[in-house]
Amino acid sequence: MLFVLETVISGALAGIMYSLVALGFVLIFKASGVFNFSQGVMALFAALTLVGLLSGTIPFTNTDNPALALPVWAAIPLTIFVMFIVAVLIEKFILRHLVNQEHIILFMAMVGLTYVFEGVGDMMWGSDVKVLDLGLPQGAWDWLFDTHDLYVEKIEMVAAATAAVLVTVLAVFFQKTRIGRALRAVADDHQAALSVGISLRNIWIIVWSAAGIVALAAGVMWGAKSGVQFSLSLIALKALPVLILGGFTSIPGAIVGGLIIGIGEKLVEVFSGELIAAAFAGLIEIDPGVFSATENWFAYVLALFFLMFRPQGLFGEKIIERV
Amino acid sequence: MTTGDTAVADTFPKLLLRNAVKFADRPAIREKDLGIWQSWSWSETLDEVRAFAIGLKKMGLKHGDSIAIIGDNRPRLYWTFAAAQSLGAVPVPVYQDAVADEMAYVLKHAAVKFVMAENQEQVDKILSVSGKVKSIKEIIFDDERGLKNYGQGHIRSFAAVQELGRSELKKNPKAGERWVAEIGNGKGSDTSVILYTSGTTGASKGVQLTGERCVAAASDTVAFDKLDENDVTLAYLPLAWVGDHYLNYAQGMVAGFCIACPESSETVQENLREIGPTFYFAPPSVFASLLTQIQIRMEDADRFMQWLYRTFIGVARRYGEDILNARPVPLTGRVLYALGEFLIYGPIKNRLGFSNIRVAYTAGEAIGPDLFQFYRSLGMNLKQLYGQTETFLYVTAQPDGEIHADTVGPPVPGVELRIDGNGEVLFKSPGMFTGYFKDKKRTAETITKDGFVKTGDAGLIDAKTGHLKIIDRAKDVGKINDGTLFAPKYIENKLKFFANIREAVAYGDGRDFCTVMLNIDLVAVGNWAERNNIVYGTYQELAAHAGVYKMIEENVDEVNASLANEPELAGSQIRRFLILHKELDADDGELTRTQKVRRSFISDRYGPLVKALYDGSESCKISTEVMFEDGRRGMIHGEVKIVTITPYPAEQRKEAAE
Amino acid sequence: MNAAPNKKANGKAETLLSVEAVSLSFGGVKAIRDVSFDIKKGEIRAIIGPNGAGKTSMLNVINGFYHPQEGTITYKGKTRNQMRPHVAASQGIARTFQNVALFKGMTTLDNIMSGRALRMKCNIFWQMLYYGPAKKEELEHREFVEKIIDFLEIQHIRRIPVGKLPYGLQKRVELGRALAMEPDLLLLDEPMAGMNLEEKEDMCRFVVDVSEQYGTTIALIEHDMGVVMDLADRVVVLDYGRKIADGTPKQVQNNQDVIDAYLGVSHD
Amino acid sequence: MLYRESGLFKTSYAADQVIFPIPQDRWGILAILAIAFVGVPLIMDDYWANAVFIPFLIYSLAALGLNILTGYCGQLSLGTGGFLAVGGYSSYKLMTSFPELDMLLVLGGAGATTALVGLLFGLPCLRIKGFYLVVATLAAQFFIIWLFYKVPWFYNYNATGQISVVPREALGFLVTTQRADPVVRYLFVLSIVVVFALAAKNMVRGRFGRMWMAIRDMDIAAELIGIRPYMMKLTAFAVSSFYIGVAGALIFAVWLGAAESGETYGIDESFLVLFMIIVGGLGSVLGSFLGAAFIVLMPIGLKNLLVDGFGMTAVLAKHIEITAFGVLIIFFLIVEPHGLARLWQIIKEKLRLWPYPH
Repeated sequence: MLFVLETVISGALAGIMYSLVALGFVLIFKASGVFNFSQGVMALFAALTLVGLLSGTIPFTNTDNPALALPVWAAIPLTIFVMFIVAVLIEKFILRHLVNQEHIILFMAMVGLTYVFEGVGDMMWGSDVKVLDLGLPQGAWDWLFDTHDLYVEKIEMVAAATAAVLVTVLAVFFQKTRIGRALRAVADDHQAALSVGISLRNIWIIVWSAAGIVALAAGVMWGAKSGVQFSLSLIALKALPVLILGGFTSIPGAIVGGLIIGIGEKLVEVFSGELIAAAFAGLIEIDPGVFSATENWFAYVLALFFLMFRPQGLFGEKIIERV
Repeated sequence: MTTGDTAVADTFPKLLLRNAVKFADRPAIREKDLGIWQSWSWSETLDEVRAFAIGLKKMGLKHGDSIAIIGDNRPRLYWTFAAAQSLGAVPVPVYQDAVADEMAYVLKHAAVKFVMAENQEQVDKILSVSGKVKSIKEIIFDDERGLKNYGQGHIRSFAAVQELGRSELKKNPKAGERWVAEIGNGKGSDTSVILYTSGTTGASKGVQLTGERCVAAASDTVAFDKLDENDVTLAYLPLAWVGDHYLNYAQGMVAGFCIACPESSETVQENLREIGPTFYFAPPSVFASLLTQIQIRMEDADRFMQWLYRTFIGVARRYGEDILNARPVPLTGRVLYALGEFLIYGPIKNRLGFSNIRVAYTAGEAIGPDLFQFYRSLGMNLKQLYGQTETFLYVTAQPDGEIHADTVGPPVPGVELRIDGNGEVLFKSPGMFTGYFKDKKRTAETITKDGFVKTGDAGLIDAKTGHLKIIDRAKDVGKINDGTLFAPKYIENKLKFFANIREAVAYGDGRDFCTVMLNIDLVAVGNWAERNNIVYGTYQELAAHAGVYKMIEENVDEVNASLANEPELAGSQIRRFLILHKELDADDGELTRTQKVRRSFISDRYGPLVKALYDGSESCKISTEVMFEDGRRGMIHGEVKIVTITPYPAEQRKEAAE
Repeated sequence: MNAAPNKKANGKAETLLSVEAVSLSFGGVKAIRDVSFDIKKGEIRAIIGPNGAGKTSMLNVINGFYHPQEGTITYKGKTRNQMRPHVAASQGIARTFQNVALFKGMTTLDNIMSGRALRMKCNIFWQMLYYGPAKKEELEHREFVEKIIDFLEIQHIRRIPVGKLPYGLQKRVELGRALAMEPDLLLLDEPMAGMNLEEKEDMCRFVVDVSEQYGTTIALIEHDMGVVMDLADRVVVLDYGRKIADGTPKQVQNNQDVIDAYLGVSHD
Repeated sequence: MLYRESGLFKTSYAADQVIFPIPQDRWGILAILAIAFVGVPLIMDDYWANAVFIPFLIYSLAALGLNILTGYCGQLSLGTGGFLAVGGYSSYKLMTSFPELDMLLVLGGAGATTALVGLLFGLPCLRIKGFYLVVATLAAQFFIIWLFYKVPWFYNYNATGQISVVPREALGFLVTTQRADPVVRYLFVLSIVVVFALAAKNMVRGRFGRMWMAIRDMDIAAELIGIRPYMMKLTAFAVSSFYIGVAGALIFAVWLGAAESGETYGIDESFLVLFMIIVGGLGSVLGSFLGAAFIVLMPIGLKNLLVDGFGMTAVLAKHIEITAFGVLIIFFLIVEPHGLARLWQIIKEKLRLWPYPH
């Protein structure tokens, strides 16, 4: 039973990662109706930038100059600034040219952006696996392990805490601030947003910067745990089912969806093989090992089933078709 | 089935019987309908005509009856000609855009018994005058749309009449043979068709033409231009005009070529391009507006394309006509011209639908030399002819290789020509009419004792080429008070050769000097206005614009310069002109249905303006009643500016010529 | 195409469709409340009413797009209250939309051809060959569609993608697509909305011609009272989802409730 | 300029509805086919076959398939890689289970199998639209790859986990393995692609094409004119998957000779094919070819230029290639969202109007 609990906790913590990425999606989708497929690779790019700054990498040369290495307190704001520049560039070179285009076109542009991020990130900072050391606590949380015999990594707890803080901040931002309300308005009605007095372009820049910061958070957490490498960008694909579950426009949905998927896929990964083998025991011989690596697809299949019954997601609104 | 060859076939129905055998499966007629070119071969045409003719006979159409044909160019309307002629009845085509009253005059004068109308619009017109024209017994319509509830006994569809004929053919196997026999008995000397002239003056006259003369005339010109069954024409000219009846119906029957009917009058251009005729006729105004279109579109082209266009049009001007006339041209010229053909001329002709043209004619008005040469330089064999309804079109035509912009060519084979003392052109021709219908008096006025027809046109034979040159209507040539010759049309045409000027009316006979009233060309000037950011709402506004006046003044000045070159006419230079506040319009009676100016009518209607042209005033207020398209009447008010121009002294002729 | 029954002469034409006590609501909002009326074969029936009166919802109910909570619909003698739109289409109900619902990426010709979808049966294998039955079928239906194109006088836009056409022509194409279905009942949702005078006159002519030439029964929603008075044989008036009048144009015009509804007299 | 359409008129609907109504287009296509069937084989060797022509043709086929689903029917799919895998693995199973089977039948079987799988994963499209469908297709992609990786039956219990091609003939010609003549392999793929392209063109210009496009453009209106959206979407899934299945089989059997689910048919393949139809043109048969040519040839050209031309390292060239890919995609979407096919259309229109600008 303890093993189950451990699995759940580990799943939940992975789920929070998904949530963080999904949060970036939601922010952008809410404000611009753009499905930002590049959110995952943005996290990678942000993490690479941070690592590069920390270790004094000279962009595009693939060489480190330790003299240029920045301390953490300087590197993080600078990375945030880079993400802001990125947001400005994206608005200037992509978004403003694609206003009023069909969704599929915007989506494809985001896929294209993914490639650009990947290529540029690799060129700037090198494509080898990087270690991200922010001085975050490593190893298991001894107290839990000692008292409850539960193995939980400290970094994961930090991630959870960070996520909680980010979510709270964003929720407050959206609910309480003028800009936040404008951002919500813009998703529904561009004209209405303009009447709030913020130009559409600025709104996009703000949203993309915010998404960049969220991406940085996700990148840092994931990178600190498993190193900064290309596979980081693949969590973007995981965010999609999370969004399906949570609804494309709901921040709490993104969190809950992330948790469900994180926990679900860990449980299935760990237990399904044995359960199925047991169920069919005596009928046919099934190697429980076949049911490993189900993480690859579980999230999608779950989302698929979910879609069949509640297409608008957990927190989305029912869609009424009109003619 | 009896067949005859041309020598025997002296009526159109006989030719139809011949063609149905000789060219059985070759296309006789096409019509753009329901998205494709519906086609009928000569043998199918015969079937259609036969069924319809026998239906008509069943309904009571007899030898000598007349049947009015009203509508656009439609196969069924053409078949009506043949069907009526096969029964010895006389088809009387009527201008389809005529208003009901005009129509009533013709219908009544021709004592029409049957009417073949294209559609509901025409049927409604007939019905509205049927009270006045008691002779009408039956109305037949082609397009059934909207006529479903007109199902009374004497109004029926073409298809229903054919059905009548087909069931008769089925019931009575001899009916078909009897019909063929009836055609065989038809005499070439019977009246084949009555064409009503639109009449520049007075009421229209019914020109009677006989079968044998029509066929003879058409045979001559078919041979002249070597037309055969492989040729194609686009039948878009009004059915009631001699041009259509001659060029399409008569020549088509004689040569066995295919005539193609456009989808509607709005799609003529597009259909022309699709069909790509080999034989084509259009009045100069059409060629002029096509050229304007080309120029306007080229103005929007990018600079490279404009350069390309100008360069190769220049090449064409240098070598094109010589190449067309098979005169010696240097090799570089040939190479450049071939390149131009690939890059510019070919594509332009392709866009216009002129790619396949072997022979094209223009007539009706004088054509500007630049315009004429433009098309010829592109390699299009455009020629001029001179003709009249009374002669079944052709009097003179330019043979291949003997082309001059200012002549209309020598008499066509079989035509005798002479110019009488007062300059009027007289002729005698194989296709000549037999007289005006029910109008002995005017017939006698027109045909001289020795059998020549007075054309009413003043002309002269060019000494060098032996070609006829038409100056003006004989009765319109006058004198200015100082004794100078005044040929209004000559001056008007010179003005109209400018793209900006659409119509011109010149005054001067019996006056101290020459003046003109002008209509600007809304397309060309409108385009100019657009380029110069000049905002205007109506024709009237644009016409009164100072910039437009300035531009037109330059044009008038150029005309004066060219008149100053001609000793006889230097005295008739334009001293004053104005731009009319409305476009001259056939609906208002200012133009004939063939778009010719009705001079005397205009003088009356715009009396105050004419007066102002001569009393030295700077402007003149005028109110004019107009008729709108839907038949309502209204008034246009305006103030028209009058401009005075200094003429060139006659001695400056040499410099002006440079 | 079926022949036109001479409806004016025969006042007692049979009922094609009858709506009985239909109510429809979305969540808490009642769009239609207890409305009953009928449409007789061959007539032109107008549905009018102020904005938000539930006219479009009524059409949506008739062709199966909305399913009413209460009431029944009897069409061609069969009663139903649930029906998928494509089933309604297969039973001969066609319609046009208030905001043109054409297939924007397709040409005029293809749009109208798509109206023949129900009548084309050839399977995909023949279609891949575009030969034999598939070709024959395409050509037959093309001919039919060309007649509609000719009827609506839209030959010149045959090959133009409808997205590029002006609004008035789009409406005409949409009518063409509906006619291509050879419907027994044609529902027109504001066919003249947003048109200029000339376009309106054309459209009126087409509606009358459709009714006369093909004998199609027509139910139309229209705001322009002049048009309704000219076109319709009978008019039903809705206001706030309720039926407030039903009768000939003349009767309806003089009905006090209708006058009130149009003048905006309060409803308490 | 090259076009001369005057005098070109149709006297029947049959003539009006041919694929290439303009003679110049017909001659152009004939010339291209002549070059493809006669000219190209003259220079064909293993390099040209494996690096350029065969991948171009196979991806054209896959792009055609995806274009039917996405470009014509409007159903966005990221499962192309998975469906290619189904084609590849089912052809392997067919080839090894029935050694006598002609390759044409193997391809047919692979296509049919993939069509069935496509139908299965298309089922959710009843309720799911737009982006949501992407999830369903992603589910297909990942599930299928996982299945082929995890269930040894699919790769005949090979120790390597790979599938490797065995020599097979089509109509008596050896078309698989490296022993096969590159000319034969090329002509085999070319013939198949030509036939499938023709079939696709026939479908999209007829009844099915119209119904698919109707659903793409406005599914509600489509339903109201009697089209059953569900049926038509499923048909599109099936047909599209058939094409992709055949392409997947060709990738394995004729082009690469060996395959491993995650490597050969990964999610990247899904994106690649999607790019092809975006760059080439959604809803265009021609676009599928242009897009495939562009996406297949660009990396080769870029690599030649950067590595051989500028002496860059292969790694850097790869990164530049990836970036260029992304930039080009975005560039295309901004400048010409309808792809190369529209570009060609515009050029063609210019040539037809020449010398007029409009």
